[in-house]
Amino acid sequence: MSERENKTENGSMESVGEGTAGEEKDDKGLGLGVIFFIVAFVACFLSGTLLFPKLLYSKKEQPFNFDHALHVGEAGDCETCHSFREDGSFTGIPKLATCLDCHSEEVLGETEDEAVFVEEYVLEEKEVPWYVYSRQPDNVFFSHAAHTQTAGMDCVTCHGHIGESTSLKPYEENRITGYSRDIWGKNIFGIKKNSWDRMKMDDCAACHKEETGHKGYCFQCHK
Amino acid sequence: MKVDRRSFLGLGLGAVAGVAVSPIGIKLTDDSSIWSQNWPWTPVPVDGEVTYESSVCSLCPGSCGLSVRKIDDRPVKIEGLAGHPVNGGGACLHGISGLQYLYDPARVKTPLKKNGDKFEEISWDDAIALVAGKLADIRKSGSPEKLACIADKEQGSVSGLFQRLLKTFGSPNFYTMPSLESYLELTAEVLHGEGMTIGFDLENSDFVLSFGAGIIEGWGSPVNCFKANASRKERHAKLYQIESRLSNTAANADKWIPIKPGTEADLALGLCAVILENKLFNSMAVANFRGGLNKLAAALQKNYSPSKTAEITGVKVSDIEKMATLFAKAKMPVAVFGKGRGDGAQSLKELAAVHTLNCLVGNINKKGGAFVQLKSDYLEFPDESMDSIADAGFAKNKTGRYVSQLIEKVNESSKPVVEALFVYNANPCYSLHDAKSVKQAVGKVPFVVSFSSFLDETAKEADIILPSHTFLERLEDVPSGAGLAKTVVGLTKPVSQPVFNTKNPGDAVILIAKALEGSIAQSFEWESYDECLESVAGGIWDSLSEDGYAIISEGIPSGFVAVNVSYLADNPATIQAQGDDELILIPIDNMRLINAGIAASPFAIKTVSDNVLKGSDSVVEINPLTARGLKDRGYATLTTPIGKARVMINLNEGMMPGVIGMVKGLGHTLNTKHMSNKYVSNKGINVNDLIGPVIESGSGLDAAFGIKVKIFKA
Amino acid sequence: MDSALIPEGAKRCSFPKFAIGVAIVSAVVLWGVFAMFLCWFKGLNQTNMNDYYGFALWIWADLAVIAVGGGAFFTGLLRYIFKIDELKNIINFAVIIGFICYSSALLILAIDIGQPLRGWFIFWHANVHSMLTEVAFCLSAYFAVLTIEFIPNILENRQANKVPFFHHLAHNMHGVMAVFAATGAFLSFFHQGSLGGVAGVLYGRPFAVREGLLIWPWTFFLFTWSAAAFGPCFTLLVTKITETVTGKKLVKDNVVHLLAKISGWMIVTYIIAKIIDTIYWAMVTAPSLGFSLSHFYTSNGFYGYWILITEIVLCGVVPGVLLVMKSTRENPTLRLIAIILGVIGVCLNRWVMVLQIMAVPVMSFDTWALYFPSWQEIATTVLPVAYGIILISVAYRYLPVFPQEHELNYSVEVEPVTEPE
Amino acid sequence: MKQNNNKAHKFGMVIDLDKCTGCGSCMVSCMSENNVPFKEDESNKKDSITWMRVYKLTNGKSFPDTEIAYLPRPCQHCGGKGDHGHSPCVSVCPAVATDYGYDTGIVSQIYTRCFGCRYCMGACPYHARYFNWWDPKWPEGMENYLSPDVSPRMRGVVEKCSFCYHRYQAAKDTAYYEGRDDIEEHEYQTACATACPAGAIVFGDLNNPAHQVHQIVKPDPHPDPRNKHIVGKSRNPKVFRLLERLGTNPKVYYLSEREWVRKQGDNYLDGEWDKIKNYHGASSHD
Repeated sequence: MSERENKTENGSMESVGEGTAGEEKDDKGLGLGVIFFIVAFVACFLSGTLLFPKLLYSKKEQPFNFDHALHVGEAGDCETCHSFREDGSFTGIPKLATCLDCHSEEVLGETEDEAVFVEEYVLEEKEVPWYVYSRQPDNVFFSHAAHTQTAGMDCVTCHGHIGESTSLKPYEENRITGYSRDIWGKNIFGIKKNSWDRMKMDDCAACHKEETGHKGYCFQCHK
Repeated sequence: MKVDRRSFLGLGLGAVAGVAVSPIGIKLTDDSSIWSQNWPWTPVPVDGEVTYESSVCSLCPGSCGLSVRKIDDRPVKIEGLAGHPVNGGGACLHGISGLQYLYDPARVKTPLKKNGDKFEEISWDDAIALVAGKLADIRKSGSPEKLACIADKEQGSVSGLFQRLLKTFGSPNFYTMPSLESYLELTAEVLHGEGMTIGFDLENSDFVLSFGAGIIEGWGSPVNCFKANASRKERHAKLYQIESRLSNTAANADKWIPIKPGTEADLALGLCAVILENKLFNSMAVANFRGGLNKLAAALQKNYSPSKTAEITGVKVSDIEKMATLFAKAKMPVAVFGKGRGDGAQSLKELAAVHTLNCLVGNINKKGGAFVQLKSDYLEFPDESMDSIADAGFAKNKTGRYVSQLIEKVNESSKPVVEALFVYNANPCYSLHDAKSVKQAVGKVPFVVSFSSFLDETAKEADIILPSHTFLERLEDVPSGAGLAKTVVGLTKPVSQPVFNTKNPGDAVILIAKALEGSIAQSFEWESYDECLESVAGGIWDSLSEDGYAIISEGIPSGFVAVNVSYLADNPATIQAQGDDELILIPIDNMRLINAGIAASPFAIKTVSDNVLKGSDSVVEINPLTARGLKDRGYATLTTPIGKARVMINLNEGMMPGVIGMVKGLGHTLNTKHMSNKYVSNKGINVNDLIGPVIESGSGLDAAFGIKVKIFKA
Repeated sequence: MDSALIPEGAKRCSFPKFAIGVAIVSAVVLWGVFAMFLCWFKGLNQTNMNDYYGFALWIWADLAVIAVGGGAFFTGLLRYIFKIDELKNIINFAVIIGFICYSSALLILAIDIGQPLRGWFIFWHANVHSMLTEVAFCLSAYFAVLTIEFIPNILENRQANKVPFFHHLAHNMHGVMAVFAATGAFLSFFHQGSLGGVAGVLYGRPFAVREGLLIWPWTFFLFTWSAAAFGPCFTLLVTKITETVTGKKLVKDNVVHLLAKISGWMIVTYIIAKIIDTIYWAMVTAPSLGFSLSHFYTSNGFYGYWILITEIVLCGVVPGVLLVMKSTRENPTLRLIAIILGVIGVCLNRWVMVLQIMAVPVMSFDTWALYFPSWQEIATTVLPVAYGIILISVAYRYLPVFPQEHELNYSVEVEPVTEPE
Repeated sequence: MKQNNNKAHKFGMVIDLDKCTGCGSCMVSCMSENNVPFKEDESNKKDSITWMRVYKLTNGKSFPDTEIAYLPRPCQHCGGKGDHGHSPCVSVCPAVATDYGYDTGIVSQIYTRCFGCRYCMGACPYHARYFNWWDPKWPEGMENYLSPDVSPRMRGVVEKCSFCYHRYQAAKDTAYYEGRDDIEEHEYQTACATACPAGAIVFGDLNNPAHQVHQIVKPDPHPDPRNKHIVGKSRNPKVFRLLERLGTNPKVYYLSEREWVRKQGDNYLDGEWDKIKNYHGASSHD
């Protein structure tokens, strides 16, 4: 940007006022000011968009890898492991006991991960401390039965194609809230393309609004 | 180009604008609020599978069935068990708050040994060895009777094991704390003969004449009584409550008859007099009376004419006559005794006089009346093997008939009357009258072993504490008693893994017995308490383990019941309160507090009215007429012959003039240097620090219903 | 030392003297800030509020400062919309007082809420039915307007004004100030009113509830009217205090008389409306709910009929009459008494409409609830006062707040401006 | 009607004050069920969180004519004027942290939405709302009994009785799972109702004639002709609601044979009670 252009631009800005331009010295300063403005703006915007998420989230590795695709292949569906209890409540992440329905103290497959599983958890009788991508705050009540049994939704709508994955992605924990990045969504602006890209209350409400005509009363989903 | 102020301005504005359109602002705003919604120091309860387990409550003699909701292995809520023969759903606040006892960090977490004025943690093995060693020494010295035990009750297998240990050790000195059940048995013994007990068919009676029995204050089996009381209206049954204070029972009754404290026996006899005089009695029943009915009648005519009774009791002549008539003419009347909860001091004269009313109208073993039957004995312990020391020791006389007499003897004697004392499920240093002198007596005993789960007032005096599981961690048979019309034995089950390093007290006794070796060990050949229970409860074990309870007797007992009125015919004297002041202090039973050994839970304390407890002050009830210069919610000093206390005043029209009421169950001092129990400790005053025992001649019972008191503005 | 910043031709006390004064008041501010942090980090258990007194001293302080800050919008309205030109001589100061009051109100609200980090929910998750939502929106918007109104005055500082951009900006802002004044008046009408509505809509509280027009209970209008009426009293009072402290006459009598007269008429009309409202409430509204007037004023240790009489007669009718009558209005002592009574009156009204509402038992078996604030509450309530003193001192020292100052104090003596040290 | 459920419930309660013994079971059951915290001194009842609070009433007479009664007070779950769902508290909450469930008639409280302005507490004449002045703290280890069905509250927010809504959620969960449309009366009962040893608390759907509450209360479906704000007045002469005249339309009803107890349910001018005590809104509709 030439000094001349700067001057005109500043002149036009000034003309909002009384139309009298300031002294030459001031104009230059203002021109430089604009440059500084733009540089600072771009720098801050980019660091806010690219650097900030890196600082905000800490990456954590799962205890060992889990091959969903393999297990779905063996078990046939999601519900075998992620099952309902008799009272209609949902078990969520299976407990060790559920794994032991198929697994035993002997390794079934060939992966190193299974070896870890057997050695560190099965033999030690310890629950696997999975990080749960979809973990919601304590104040949320979510009825899986209402969604999958009554409304006939499938798992993918909210959880995506995790069942087809062969490895677990790293868990990115929000350092402030302690929740997974998947709740806010991978996109730091919160923009979503698929229904499973974000798991905030607004996403629930939007779907409820669309499907039932009302976003629902507080207690429908809170406790 | 010169970098000047404006450049910096541009830089600053650019940075602000850049940050503003970047997601930082919105994300941080959102995240900080999410952080505040999930503060790391606010607990998040872990979710899991919901299951329910049934058990039985043993916090009080009520023996209610409980349903415990668990999340995975973690009990989270206690509720009444629907369909249980005692409570049939519903539960009292103490049972519901049971988990606060279970998880209480102020529990005794491991065996403790007193060293100077401090407790030290020791292992179970060391603790048992220590106790056994001490006992062996006593036995060796040739006076095994100097081992005494104070327990809460006689019934049940754990109490049975304690009794068995004492017997095989060679001591007759097994004592129980006063309880409604003990008074029922005593009354039955005096009027009907030994080995009997009494129950009241409140749920069917159409006229309940209650001599201060706190039917909805926790008397008897509380929830059962609540239910019987609640159904009264539908059954068109009446409740007359005779009491100096407008208790909740009095307020809920059809009629409240205020009476001078301590004259309930006189009123009962006055009513007997009217019934006898007007021939309102059941002549069939009376025909079988023994022990001098005519003598009794004559004495009553002389001493308890309606006008004389009115003078003594403060009840109007017309009310006396009306009550006697209503009672005698009701289809299914029943008179109940046991002031308050019935576990405080009582006089035998009163117990007998009230029950004589039942006998006179012939409602013994009739629907809606009083059920008199043999004490249930469902446990079958194998015969003890007794060595010569045991035989000789056990044959000796008990040191005193009741625990209060034992305490008196210990305090009076300069030589140790008791060498070792076991205390199980009892807190005499808190719940007996003149608690300070009780504490002194316990302090004089060279070796005290407490089996308490909590560091209560008595446990603090102990040399060794062998901490017990709470009722939620152990297996135990829980027989109902407490005036229930039916006899039910419930089974307490461990609904939780032991939270601390505690044991079932039954196991502790078995271990001690085994360590004592010889004939004592031979009498305790079970591997564990659980095995012992299964074998001694043989007859009902299947029912216990399958249903969670066994009904021993239900419905109207059959058979003839003899009545002997000789005790009353001898015209025993009525107890007078200690002291010479004008006003009288009486203890009040409050459902939201516990008067037995343990303190009420934090939840229960929370529900207590600020007209009962304010900060750390006890509030006393006093009629405005009696209060003179005292202001509502002002402070006053109470002085009785045995103690002094600063209290807050509650002007209460429900209190009889001349009487001051103070609640029982406050004033626990559970704090120690190392363990604070601030939620339930140091709250108010223990009324037993202000009231001293008054022993009724003849019966030997502590029958102090109150004490004379002075009150001044503080 | 700081002479370059002091308005040209104005005499100010020496900098050390000023600094000492500010330091003393700052100590009070620090005390308040300490209490504020206690409340933020330890929670509202630092207060003596309880479940009966969910609204207490702070909300009263909020309502009171907003009421007395009402001088800003009302003077602005008169100056810019009704073109009462004399008021230009006091408008700057009115705006500064308003700015102090409103910033204080927002600060107190930020302390008062239990979860300050979620305070923004009131905007993001707004409930349109809630009077408090209306308050929050209008309050924040009006605070923005006040800031805009305050900016030109700041830019008129001798040094700032040397920057041409600021000079022009200030000038141009003055030009469009009428727009902001109108916006401010509109916003003020709603937030003053909705603050009144806060109490009036509480149909569970017979002491508070009022009938009204459409969705607005009568208290809505009464609050707006009373803020407009008593706000100028406060402006005049603070002006008087400033004049006393500085020992200078800063605003001409004709301006003061005019504002006092307008205030007087506003008070008179307000108090008539208030009396009618009170009578209707006492005779119709409350009895229809089963309450007689005596229920609200007897059988407790503090709230008696005296408070009703003080508020309406002593601090309402009396100042109204004093300010309306020319003779009393132009008597400096009586005028001062009137404006003081007026300020007390409006504060008392806000007290009654916050604290007495909480104190009165509604369930027949409930009891009166009385409360005394904790030191933390008092400190945080004193904080804005101290902050206000500092801001006024600084503004007076460095900004040309009073256009007539020069004319009234220096024009006669032809004395060169002496640089203080 | 604003709602997404074709069958609207109206859950309510009727409490028999003649059966109530003031024993406190309901209070403790509520605290235990709903993770209500406790603190060292709870004797200042003005800052003691008790979703269910039992008040003691007296007839004001002197000895020996004095009488007492107990009145348990949960959240009244007001329907608001005309029963339109604008409860006193709901209409004032600036952040929709409390709303009226038109499908159940239950007034919610969302602790995480609440930012602690306490306006709702000022609006509630029943003092049913409580503020967390302190951080909730459980003695070490006692947090083990906390129930996952109700989220513990943080400092700085308001809480209140929810009619044990989580039990409705659980019952609905089961119903969904079993493919049922709706739940049975016994499937959804509050913790206080199940705990009451005297059976004084009856809970159910006021809109369902098969439910016990409906049968006891016999709610008048029409607005009270004397005050159009009042809807659902009981046609049982022994039944009353607290502060009914304010038009809050509570869903908690009380039952008592005793006239002095019924009279204390509301405020009356001198002599007014005798004129209206026999008015039960029934004659005009039956």
